[in-house]
Amino acid sequence: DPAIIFDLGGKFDKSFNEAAFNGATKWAEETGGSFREIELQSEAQREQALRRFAENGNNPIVMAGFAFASALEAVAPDFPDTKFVIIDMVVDQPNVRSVVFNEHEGSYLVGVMAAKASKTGTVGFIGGMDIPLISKFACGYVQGVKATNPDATVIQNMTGTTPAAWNDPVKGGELTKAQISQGADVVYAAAGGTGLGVLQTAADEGILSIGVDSNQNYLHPGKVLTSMLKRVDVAVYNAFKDGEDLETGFSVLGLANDGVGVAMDEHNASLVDDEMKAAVEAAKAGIISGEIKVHDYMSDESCPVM
Amino acid sequence: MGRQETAAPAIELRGISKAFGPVQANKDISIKVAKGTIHGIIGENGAGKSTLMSILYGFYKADSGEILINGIPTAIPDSQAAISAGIGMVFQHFKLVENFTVLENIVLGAEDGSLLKPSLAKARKLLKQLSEEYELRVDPDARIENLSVGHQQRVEILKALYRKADILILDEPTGVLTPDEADHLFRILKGLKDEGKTIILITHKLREIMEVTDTVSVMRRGEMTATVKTSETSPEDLAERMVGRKVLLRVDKKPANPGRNVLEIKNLRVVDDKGVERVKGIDLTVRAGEIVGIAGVAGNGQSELLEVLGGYAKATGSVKLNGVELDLTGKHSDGKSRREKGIAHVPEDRHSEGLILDFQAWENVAFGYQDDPRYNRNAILMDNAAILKDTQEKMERFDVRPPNPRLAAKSFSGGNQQKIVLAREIERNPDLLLVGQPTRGVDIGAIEFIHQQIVALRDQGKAILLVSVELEEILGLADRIAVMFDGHIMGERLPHQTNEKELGLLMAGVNEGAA
Amino acid sequence: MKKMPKWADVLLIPAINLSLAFLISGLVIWAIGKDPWVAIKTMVQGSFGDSRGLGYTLYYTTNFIFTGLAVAVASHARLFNIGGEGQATVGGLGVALVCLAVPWPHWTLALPAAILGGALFGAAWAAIPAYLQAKRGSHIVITTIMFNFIAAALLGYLLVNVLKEPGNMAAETRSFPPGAHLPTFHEMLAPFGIDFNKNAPANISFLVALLCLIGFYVLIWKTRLGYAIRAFGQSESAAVYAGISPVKITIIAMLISGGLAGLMAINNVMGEAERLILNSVEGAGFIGIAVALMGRNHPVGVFLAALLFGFLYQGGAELALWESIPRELIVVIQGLVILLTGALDNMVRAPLEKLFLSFGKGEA
Amino acid sequence: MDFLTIIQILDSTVRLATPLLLACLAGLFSERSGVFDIGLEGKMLAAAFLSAAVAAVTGNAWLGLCAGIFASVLMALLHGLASITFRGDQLISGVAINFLAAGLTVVIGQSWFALGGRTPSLIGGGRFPDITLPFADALAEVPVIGQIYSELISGHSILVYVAMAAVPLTWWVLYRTRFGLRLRAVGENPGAVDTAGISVVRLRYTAVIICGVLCGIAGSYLSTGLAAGFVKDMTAGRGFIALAALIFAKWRPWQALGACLLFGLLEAIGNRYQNIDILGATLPVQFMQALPYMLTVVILPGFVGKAIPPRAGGEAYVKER
Ligand SMILES: Nc1ncnc2c1ncn2[C@@H]1O[C@H](COP(=O)(O)OP(=O)(O)OP(=O)(O)O)[C@@H](O)[C@H]1O
Ligand SMILES: Nc1ncnc2c1ncn2[C@@H]1O[C@H](COP(=O)(O)OP(=O)(O)OP(=O)(O)O)[C@@H](O)[C@H]1O
Ligand SMILES: [Mg+2]
Ligand SMILES: [Mg+2]
Repeated sequence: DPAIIFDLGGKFDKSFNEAAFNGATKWAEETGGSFREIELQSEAQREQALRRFAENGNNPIVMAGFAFASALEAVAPDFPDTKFVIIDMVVDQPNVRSVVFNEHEGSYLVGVMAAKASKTGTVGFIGGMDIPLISKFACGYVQGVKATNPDATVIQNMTGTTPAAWNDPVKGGELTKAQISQGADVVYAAAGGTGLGVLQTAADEGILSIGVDSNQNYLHPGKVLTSMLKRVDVAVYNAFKDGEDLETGFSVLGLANDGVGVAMDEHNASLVDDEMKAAVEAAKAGIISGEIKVHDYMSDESCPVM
Repeated sequence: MGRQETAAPAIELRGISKAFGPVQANKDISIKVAKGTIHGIIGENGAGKSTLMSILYGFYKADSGEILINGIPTAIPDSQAAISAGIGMVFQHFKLVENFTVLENIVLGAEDGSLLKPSLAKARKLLKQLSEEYELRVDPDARIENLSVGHQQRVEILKALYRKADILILDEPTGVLTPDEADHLFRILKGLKDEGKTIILITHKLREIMEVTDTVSVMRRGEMTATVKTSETSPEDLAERMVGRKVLLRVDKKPANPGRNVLEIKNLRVVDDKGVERVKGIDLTVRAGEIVGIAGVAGNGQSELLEVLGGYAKATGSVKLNGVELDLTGKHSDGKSRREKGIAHVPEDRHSEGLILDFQAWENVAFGYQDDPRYNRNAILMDNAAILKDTQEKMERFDVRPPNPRLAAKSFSGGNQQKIVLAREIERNPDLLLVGQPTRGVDIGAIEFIHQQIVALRDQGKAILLVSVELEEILGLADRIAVMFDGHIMGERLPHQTNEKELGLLMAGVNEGAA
Repeated sequence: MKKMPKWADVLLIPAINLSLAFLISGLVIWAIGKDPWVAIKTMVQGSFGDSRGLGYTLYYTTNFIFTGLAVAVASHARLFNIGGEGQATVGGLGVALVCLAVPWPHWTLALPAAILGGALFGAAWAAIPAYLQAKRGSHIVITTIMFNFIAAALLGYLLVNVLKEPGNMAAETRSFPPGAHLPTFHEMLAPFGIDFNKNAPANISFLVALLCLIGFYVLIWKTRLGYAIRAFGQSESAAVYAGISPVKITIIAMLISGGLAGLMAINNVMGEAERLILNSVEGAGFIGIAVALMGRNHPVGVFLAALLFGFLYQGGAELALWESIPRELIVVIQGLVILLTGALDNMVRAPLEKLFLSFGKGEA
Repeated sequence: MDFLTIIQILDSTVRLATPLLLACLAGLFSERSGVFDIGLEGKMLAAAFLSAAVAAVTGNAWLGLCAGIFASVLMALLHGLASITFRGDQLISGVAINFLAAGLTVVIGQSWFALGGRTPSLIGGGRFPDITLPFADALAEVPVIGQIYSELISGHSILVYVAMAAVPLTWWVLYRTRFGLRLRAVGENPGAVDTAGISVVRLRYTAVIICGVLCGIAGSYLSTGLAAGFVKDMTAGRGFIALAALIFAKWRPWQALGACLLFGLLEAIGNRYQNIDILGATLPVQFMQALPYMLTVVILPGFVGKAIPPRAGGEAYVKER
């Protein structure tokens, strides 16, 4: 059987881990297969869980989160016949598939939409903790906004300094209110469970919000402008489907192969007019063709527009 | 044989027994107390007096036995029941809320309704009436923590009277009172008795028993050994019944033979942390081979004086020990450095200063001397075996019961706790011994012993400064008496040339002979 | 006239309490539709059944010994240090800086240096709350809570902006040099012909923790300093009488406490992760409170309580791994264990004491 | 900084301070009676969960509130059982309650809603709406006073007003009623209360239950007032901050209000100004987020001085050993 390991946030974080879980579930439902899973509780369990699953004969083993890198570096060589899939990070081992997402590209697109939708010219970004991954989201977003409306202001906030920052919807709500009072009328949340508070408050206060990772449009129909999709579910689904003889190596999921994108569905149809759609499509085409270069924060750990 | 016999006693206890875990505190105790009398109870520390009274007051539940109030069997499962049965009790350790006002303490539990205001107003009125009726004056709005112990005790009595108590129990009420305050208390008690109230009085002081009680019971090791009419007994007789052997009630000592000046105090002033000047420029000398007693009502600067000499309060002025100036700024001195200089200190309050109640006896014997090389193996490790051995020896010499160095200090009775402190300080062979309230709450058997030890130290040529609120103790023990009042020394007297009356006046700030 | 025998006090009662806790836990497991018997077997097997499980159990135990002792030292001075979390975080920083600063040739050199680094940083983080408590009367509970938050912020800033390797997605330092690698139980026991699992994270820090337990015992009950700490903790007024300075003892006790919490980093940062990561303490500072309280601030008790929590952590992981039991259930079990062995102790003790007393009387 | 910004920050302060204030007053009742409580966090969490769960199922916030209070009181009774009846260690019991709440909310939530311990998002009557006070809209245009009234005072959930009203009420109960007198007394000297013929056990249980009720409101406010549903661990340490505020306030109601508003204000400012440029250098976001805590540490010794807890606090009342 395949196995999946969720990161410390837990599999129901409404975004990243949950997307991974959905991919696995989808596979199980389609194939009738079963899989093993574990939600980590401590750092030391990363390596432990990897080894235990590998020894148990689970193959392939998918892990959701960049934090697994060093554990995997240590474990992979010991199980040459087991295939591992790591998401969000590159681990250079023969039996590892590394899946990374171009979150900056997707974030650029939602930035474009935010700038189009904003009437005040001020939009917001709310992250969980200040870690590089979140900066990657933020940087792409700002680029998209500025490319669309160079005069726009982007207010950025982080929720906290401890992991509690990913599960504090109340604080998310307050940050949203603070941004609203500074003029923001579209807010992009990349903050796990905290984001739920952001979306809620935005809906309450009558402004638009943007979800992340999974499609969160349905949470507040007509009030969530869109969601920046990060198809972790696809990555997991593919890995499970490929089974024991999945191809290893480096795999980038970006706009080009629908690994990231913006969610368009019935819940936000009323918010997206044709002009906005066109702008998004244009930006998307430009990025895929290489005409538009979205700077990846991770490449040099800086953001030219911030 | 007629009427008097048939009138039911106010209180009758039948076969009361009570055990605390393995300790049998009361064994099959029966006693009758006639209405309108003052009944004394005496007994050694730990004899079970407080336990018995606490049972009567519903604080503890007896394991077996029966209580009759005015001849009617009454169940007293809790203090509420005791209060409704007309019983009031003043505990040995007061049961007052320290940061409440007098009024609040009095109405607590006896409020009239769920709002405080009417209760307080009513209590204020009644209090005024009561305090006039019984000479129990206290400021109803004062906070308990700012009151002297004597006043706190009045509050306790007022509490009982406010609840219309007909039977009043007082557990060691005079342990903390000055003679004046004690006399005042006894006047009140007699007044109450004349009104037909019944009073039970626990005390270690035979003088008080002889003075105020009508009958007296003696307890020993949880049993009631005798009940006699006070008029038919004597202090010596009671002491013997209590302790089980003959007790010397007077301090037996030779005249002093003072030598050089050990302690010289000049113009000593102490300001406490609230900025109040507590000692206002005193001069005093203590010579080798003499006991200087400081008499005075508690709170007149004696405690501060001891603290300064003991090294843990700041002062100005000059203090010389054996001619060498001591540091009074607190910068270069503490309790430890004073001990190293040869000042031993038996503090006034053994519970909050002299002992660590949860420490075992041997740990308490090292207390304050933890840096003594004899108690240490090297710079880091203590020599616990040596301390244990030393403690064992000390306990035998000082007759501490039980002589078990591994017992926690809190498990010893007050007298034995005091012996541990004394053994620790006296056996240091200090040049100067400071002693505060050496026999507070201690039974007479132990008092005799403690006094002997202090005198013996004097006879070795040591200087002793004794602070006590017990005039009797000061008169019996000291070779010279200084009386403190309001931070001043009102005068010095020699014991054989003065009396309680003169000292009492000095303690009240009246200096007749001063002119 | 005998009290309860000592064995009943230290063994029987905790055993009954623990059984009760597991009984209730079993009911909870049963209620969510799993087999409690299988669950307990999985837990025990997974944490003590083989050297791998044991290695993990002892790894967690090591963390909890350090933080438990940290809380216990402060408790003896009647200071409630809930800042173990922050002190261990900053201790991790100290260990990481030491390990990264020098290309260590061998762990025998790196470990003492790291011990020093961790302890010093941890102690430094406790120093300000200690000073404020001793000199200004600021309540240590508030200040240490605040310092937990501040430590998290500090570490977050340093890892993201200063210590992180460029290009790394994770906010973590680079790996420590090989010379700073601590021998694991596998490496330590191999010379004796014992084949301990190669991958279990238990390492030589466990022995350091054991030494700390012994050191703690000696410190508290055999040294002058320990005597002064206990005396001060029992009664401040008495301590002053004896010439023990409250300011000095408060600060020293908190420094030792913070140092012990900081020492934890040699296990989780140096021994396991071999790099500094965000949130590496993972609540061990708070578990330390439970460990110290349940261990009655005595090293033997702390050890047993730490072992118990090590078991719960490792057994819980196994449960999650093989029984698909949600990890929060493990938290519930931990809560039940703390409640029954720690707070509801008298529920079992009082009737048992009576029982023994009546036996004693029967014999007498 | 313009006037409106100040109002908005204060408005945020009020919202952030409310759960702290309720939990702080809860702790005040418990600790004034001599029962220390570091389980405020757990009680709030339990209440946040059950109130959101019931509100989600019934669509009625008031039923949710009742359920939240019920959950919190249940936890409080457990604390009482351990620390009053069985005279256990109050700190351990509090720690245990925090663990139990953190675990049980998710375990029960998962088996109930299968949303990973989350409750469904609350809609409509499942949440406490913000109340617009009379004339608020009309006065909104009046400068200063009108703005303060309509922006700051009006427009909060009913529970905010409940919390604010709880302050004078607590003061009144504590200092003006028989119950308050006894409550204060039992935390200072249970022996005095006992010998005055009052049951220490009953009194302390009452206090602990009141603590449960207030924590219940605090938790319900979090999940049904501020947020719209429960997310695991959503109290995010607020119970501990409330405890700090309680010590800060030296266990007094008005000061508790002050302390909670201060903590709320510091957090609101930290939220509003996360990236401040000072002399060309940008202060890191972590600095701004730690600022409330650093300020607390600075303010504490400067203005508050020594906090003396209720004298009998933390210890079980034992008269026979
Ligand atoms: N609450 C208690 N728990 C356990 N043992 C107790 C308790 N109170 C008293 N004892 C024990 O019961 C015995 C009788 O104590 P009690 O206080 O009645 O003595 P006492 O006669 O009042 O002594 P003292 O003269 O010192 O006041 C002692 O051995 C004491 O150790
Ligand atoms: N709760 C208790 N547990 C165990 N022993 C107790 C308890 N209360 C009192 N005792 C013991 O009972 C005896 C008498 O206690 P009591 O309270 O009358 O104090 P005491 O010995 O008279 O001392 P003092 O008068 O100096 O306060 C002592 O041995 C004391 O240690
Ligand atoms: Mg007594
Ligand atoms: Mg006594």
